[in-house]
Amino acid sequence: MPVMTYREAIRSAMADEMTRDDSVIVMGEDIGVYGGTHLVTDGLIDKFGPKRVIDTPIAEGGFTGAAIGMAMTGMRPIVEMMTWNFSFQAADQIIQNAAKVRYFSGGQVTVPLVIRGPNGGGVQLSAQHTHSLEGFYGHFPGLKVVSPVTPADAKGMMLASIRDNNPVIFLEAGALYGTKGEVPDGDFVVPFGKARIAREGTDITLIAYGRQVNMLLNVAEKLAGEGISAEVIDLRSIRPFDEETIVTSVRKTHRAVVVQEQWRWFSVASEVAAIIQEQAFDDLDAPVLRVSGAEVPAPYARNLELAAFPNEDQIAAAARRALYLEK
Amino acid sequence: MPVMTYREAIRSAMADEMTRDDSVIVMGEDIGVYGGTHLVTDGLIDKFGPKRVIDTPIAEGGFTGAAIGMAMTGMRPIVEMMTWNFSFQAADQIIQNAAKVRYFSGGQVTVPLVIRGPNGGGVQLSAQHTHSLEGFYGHFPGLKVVSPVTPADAKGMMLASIRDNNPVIFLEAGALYGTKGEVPDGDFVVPFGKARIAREGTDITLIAYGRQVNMLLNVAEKLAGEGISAEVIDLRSIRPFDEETIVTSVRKTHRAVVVQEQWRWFSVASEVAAIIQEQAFDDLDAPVLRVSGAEVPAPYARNLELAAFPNEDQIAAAARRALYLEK
Amino acid sequence: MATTRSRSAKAASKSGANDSAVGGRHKAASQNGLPLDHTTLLDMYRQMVTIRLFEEAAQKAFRTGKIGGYLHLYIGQEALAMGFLHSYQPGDKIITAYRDHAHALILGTHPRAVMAELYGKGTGMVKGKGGSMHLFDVKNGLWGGYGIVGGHIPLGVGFAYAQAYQQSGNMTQLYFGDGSIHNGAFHEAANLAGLWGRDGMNPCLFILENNKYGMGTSVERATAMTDLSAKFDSYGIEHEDVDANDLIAVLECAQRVTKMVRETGKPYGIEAQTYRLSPHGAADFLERYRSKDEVQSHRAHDPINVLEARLLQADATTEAEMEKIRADAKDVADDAVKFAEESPDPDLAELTTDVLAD
Amino acid sequence: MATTRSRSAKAASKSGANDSAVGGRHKAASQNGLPLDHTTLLDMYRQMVTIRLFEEAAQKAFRTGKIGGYLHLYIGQEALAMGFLHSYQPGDKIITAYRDHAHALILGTHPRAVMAELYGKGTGMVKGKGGSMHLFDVKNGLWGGYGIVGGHIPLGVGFAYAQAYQQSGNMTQLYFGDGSIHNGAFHEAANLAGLWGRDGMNPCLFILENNKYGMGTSVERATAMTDLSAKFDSYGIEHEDVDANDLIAVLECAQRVTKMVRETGKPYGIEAQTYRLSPHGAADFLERYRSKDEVQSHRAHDPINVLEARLLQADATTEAEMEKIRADAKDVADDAVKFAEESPDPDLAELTTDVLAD
Ligand SMILES: Cc1ncc(C[n+]2csc(CCOP(=O)(O)OP(=O)(O)O)c2C)c(N)n1
Ligand SMILES: Cc1ncc(C[n+]2csc(CCOP(=O)(O)OP(=O)(O)O)c2C)c(N)n1
Ligand SMILES: [Mg+2]
Ligand SMILES: [Mg+2]
Repeated sequence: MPVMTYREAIRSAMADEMTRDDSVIVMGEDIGVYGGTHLVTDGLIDKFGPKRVIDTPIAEGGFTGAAIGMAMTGMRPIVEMMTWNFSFQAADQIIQNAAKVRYFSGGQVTVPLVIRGPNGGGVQLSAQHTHSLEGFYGHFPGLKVVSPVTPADAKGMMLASIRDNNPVIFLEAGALYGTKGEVPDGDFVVPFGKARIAREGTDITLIAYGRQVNMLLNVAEKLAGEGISAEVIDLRSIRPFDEETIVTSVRKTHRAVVVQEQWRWFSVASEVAAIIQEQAFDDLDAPVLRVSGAEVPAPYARNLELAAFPNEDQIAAAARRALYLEK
Repeated sequence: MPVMTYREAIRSAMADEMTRDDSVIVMGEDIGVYGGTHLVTDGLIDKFGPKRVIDTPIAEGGFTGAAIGMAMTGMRPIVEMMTWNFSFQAADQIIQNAAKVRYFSGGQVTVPLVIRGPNGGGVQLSAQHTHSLEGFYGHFPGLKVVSPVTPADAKGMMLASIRDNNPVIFLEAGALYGTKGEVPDGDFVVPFGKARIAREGTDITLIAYGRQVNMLLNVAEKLAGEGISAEVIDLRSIRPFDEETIVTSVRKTHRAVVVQEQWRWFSVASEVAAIIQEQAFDDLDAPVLRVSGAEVPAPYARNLELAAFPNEDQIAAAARRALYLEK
Repeated sequence: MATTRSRSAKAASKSGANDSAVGGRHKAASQNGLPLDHTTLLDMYRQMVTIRLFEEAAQKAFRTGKIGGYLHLYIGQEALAMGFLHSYQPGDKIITAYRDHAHALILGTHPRAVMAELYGKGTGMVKGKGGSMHLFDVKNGLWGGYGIVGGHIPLGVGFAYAQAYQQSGNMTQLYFGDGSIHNGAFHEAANLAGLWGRDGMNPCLFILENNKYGMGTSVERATAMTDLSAKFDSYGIEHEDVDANDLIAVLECAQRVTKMVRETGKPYGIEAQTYRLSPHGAADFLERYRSKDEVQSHRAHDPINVLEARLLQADATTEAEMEKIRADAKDVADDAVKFAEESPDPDLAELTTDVLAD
Repeated sequence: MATTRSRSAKAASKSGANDSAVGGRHKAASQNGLPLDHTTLLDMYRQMVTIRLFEEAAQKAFRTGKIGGYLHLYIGQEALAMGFLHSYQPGDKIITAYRDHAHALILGTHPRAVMAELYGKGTGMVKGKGGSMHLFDVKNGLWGGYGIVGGHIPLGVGFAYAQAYQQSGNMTQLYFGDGSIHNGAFHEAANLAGLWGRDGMNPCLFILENNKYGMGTSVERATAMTDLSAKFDSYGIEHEDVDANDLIAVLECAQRVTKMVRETGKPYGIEAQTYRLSPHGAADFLERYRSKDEVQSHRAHDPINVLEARLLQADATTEAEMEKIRADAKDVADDAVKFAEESPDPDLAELTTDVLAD
């Protein structure tokens, strides 16, 4: 299998689909001539020209709305949010139009739209440029929300996203664009709504998505050294959500820790805890614990930023607490 | 104690504070000459003039941003969102500026701002005009989010909101503007972060906020007839959140049902369930159950809308399920 | 032409160039100074009267609680949509805000299906799911019906991009209110349209329905620069005004500018001057923001009256014929009401359909 | 005056009316055609050079990983902020986007506190919490430093409303980039400013920093209507252009228009023509969107060079004196770097402070 970076995996999925299907286009700020701020779209304009690789002015609401219009009328646009932080300016379009127009038109229209870009923090961009918006967008029926962490998933889920007939919020792990991994050749679709067991284990279930999955794998390794067998689940897809995989795992391990970079209140981790206690109540030997970002806007200083995000020590400590090995 | 409608209670709090403090102003669409779409601001322009009661163009982002600027520089604006549905256009301002500017200025500025307006559905406004945004805004540190249901709380919490030195998201129960209740005279502040036990009980804890609280009271009455003693908690304040009151109650009753009009995923009910299982794990005799809105954009037709929102039968059934009296 | 004021020099010369085309049709149609033959015009009269009576019936149903939610009437503005939609061609896309009954009826949705939607019945054009604000009839070219001020404007620009991309020869008519021009969505979308139009990639006709108020806020109280169509200048979009209470003026303008938009792939802006005779919504009782006198003074320009006068003057019809048309229209409205009242509620299973596509 | 082009007739007549005031000061200052005395101008020269060297030092620190996140330099634009901020008066409020180092330094924040902020140190002007994009020094009039394009524009309009409401006699200088004018936030805020300004309730000077690019997108690729300041026309806001690479032109313009804004309570728009000589951000390595030649051609108009030539021509300084100034500026930059490097990280307890006020 070829080895690709996370960035290349996304790009190759887009290029493949653009080659296959004329109605697929990409648009966003500086994705063409500039090559994309994170170079995810690099080279596409040379291959597909400016009518299919559209550089836009800085008007997230306007161009996202236009893309929704295109999607309703026969095209399959892929919108780059230069970073998801800017999507608040497009929230009205995403939530009020993309998510709902199918419903309030009585099913007369479809919105095959992908909105993609880097999400999450870790590179000192401070308060306005650091958000993890899985729960924020995942709240709304009519949207799909995914968050791949491996290059293989990035490619397979991007292919699935482009082919989906619904608006997909594609949250990329911005800090991982350069990470490499094996990616199956050719047409390789990772369906939504299926979590991935990234590591099997029997004593405790560790659950995350995005770049926190990598931390969980490190933690699991460390815990293995302490004689604790941790199962690691990568949610991959936030909406639709794979309740079964996590509940099955917890029925086996009887304990769970959910980790996320986003803030705790009304978040993905809240939901995961709620689901587990609802569906595996009698199997739980300890409360589902959560490790989330600090309840502060993201700070700039490196030491503060590190303190604002979950770290491996915190996660390991939470796992031990769930096992009653630590207070 | 005087009897007032929910609408009058809010208006009287605003008028009192405007009389007391010149820096308090109100602004929004058609709040002056028109009197306010829901007449909440009716009469204020006659009393305080157009420099303090500012009719704005339809530009939620622009005028909310301007209000944030005013709040940073010595004024205490109260912004009316004609309905909270329109606040998606102001999401960037609310989340990126109001919630965070204090932090990213290193504490150099404060934002004493209230944004208020009707929230929630129930009057057939369909998909774009029906949202319950407690969890949506409650996710963000730097904001306070409240949702009063009685006229007394509406007044007391509005007074608290105006005097607060932070941005407050004041979510009014739009369907209840005309409901009446006793409201204490004079300076009557209801502090944030304190839930209200609306009815005491011993067998199960029913938790909600906003108009669902009234449904819980009806359900509790009905359950009483079945020999079940339900405690009803009105959260009132979503951020800050009163964990203690709910945990204390569940330690007593050992069971809980959370009800909300908003969608289930990544919501207030998710968090409440997560908190209870975290903090009262050993006291719980059943999973915390949730009753939420249907996972669909709000439909227009009356029968569909009724089916989309929690109803008393569903809530009662959930309570019985939590008591293992029903499957 | 007197009623159509061209603002930019370029637009003026273009309009001159197209006069003959319109004139050509005109001559073929009638010798009475009207741009279309009498039959066609009388049919439009019939449609406008039908819309009026349909909406009056809807208002009554709203007041008696049979229609819920919001209900925004087009009363006083009928000639606007009538005139522009006469230039509709199959494949064109029409998009507007929540004041959308007229657009649906003119495009050919059956009045029964419209009224049933207002009633929230399963036989409604969007199965009772959208209500008055969300009328869609995609087969007939109506792509909605949107409730958030400004929010639909970018969608229309996207439609037009797709039409150009698909080399369809079609165009989009994008209707929006005077209140929505102050919303950022207009600005961002118009700028995109102008930009894309430079390469012929945006056959979008922006039709600003200036009915003088955004809810209770007059144009003068919403902006310091009240020449609204001049705002298109910021985006390199040519534009003109039209007296939209005069169907004849609208028809002339629409034929000319839609041809131009189709041919060039460039957007064009219209400020259509009209007046909302009805309250903002059917629940806007107080109307403190305008005087009864003001409303009364505008009744003189009620587009239906204006058209009646035009037709009579041109000997295109008679009082008796018009009376018959009104009676027929009343029947249509009554029939729609009856159908709506007798229709079943949506099936409860519809609650969860149409959320996601397969 | 030649470098300041008035667009609207009204603005032109106003500018005539104010010439004498500027001229008056000018005469008192020097007989060499410069609007201020030599000492003052030389001090501005010193400041501009200091900003330049300070930023070059910051760029070096960024490239060696000592500064994280984003770093946007003002290189090539120094005369712009220098000229307008010379008209700053205590109580005025300054707000800008993320390209904000110059504004902070000119307003009087100590270079050490600025550099320490870029380094994310506890001694930084916002305690290391904001970084380069979020410089605040409220005591000196700097109300931020914002990272979301367009997002800060409405705030500035709010500041100005408050200033008028409080009858402070103060005004706001609101800086924003050419890229941000296409954002809805500009449109909504400018419309509010025009509207409120009608009643004297918006002493806001909109200063469009047209450095020709929004990241990699030139003005021409962002809009079909590239006469950016004409976009103020949509809001009833008068405006003019200024050659912002020429400090003298900026000073003249700034003195005149700030006086006008203060006196009228009305907003005013400036399109300040400049050029970004540095990359968009310190991490913009490729710069595929412009040629080296293009950048080179603009170096001829580097505002520091332009000012040097002006000063030499007016015999206001000597090569030797300028050399000394550059050396001193270098010391200031070095000292700031040293201070930043030696400063402690923020206390970890700072993580959770400043989220909410009491
Ligand atoms: C973003 C947003 N803000 C506020 C509203 C409430 N609202 C509905 S219609 C309306 C007035 C719109 O006026 P205009 O655009 O002139 O259209 P008209 O009603 O006159 O046809 C307002 C403020 C809304 N629907 N969306
Ligand atoms: C809403 C939003 N979209 C995108 C960005 C990313 N971004 C940062 S700076 C920039 C270019 C802004 O250009 P301009 O306004 O001309 O300012 P300049 O950088 O030239 O000073 C962009 C696109 C952002 N910060 N905010
Ligand atoms: Mg209007
Ligand atoms: Mg720029």
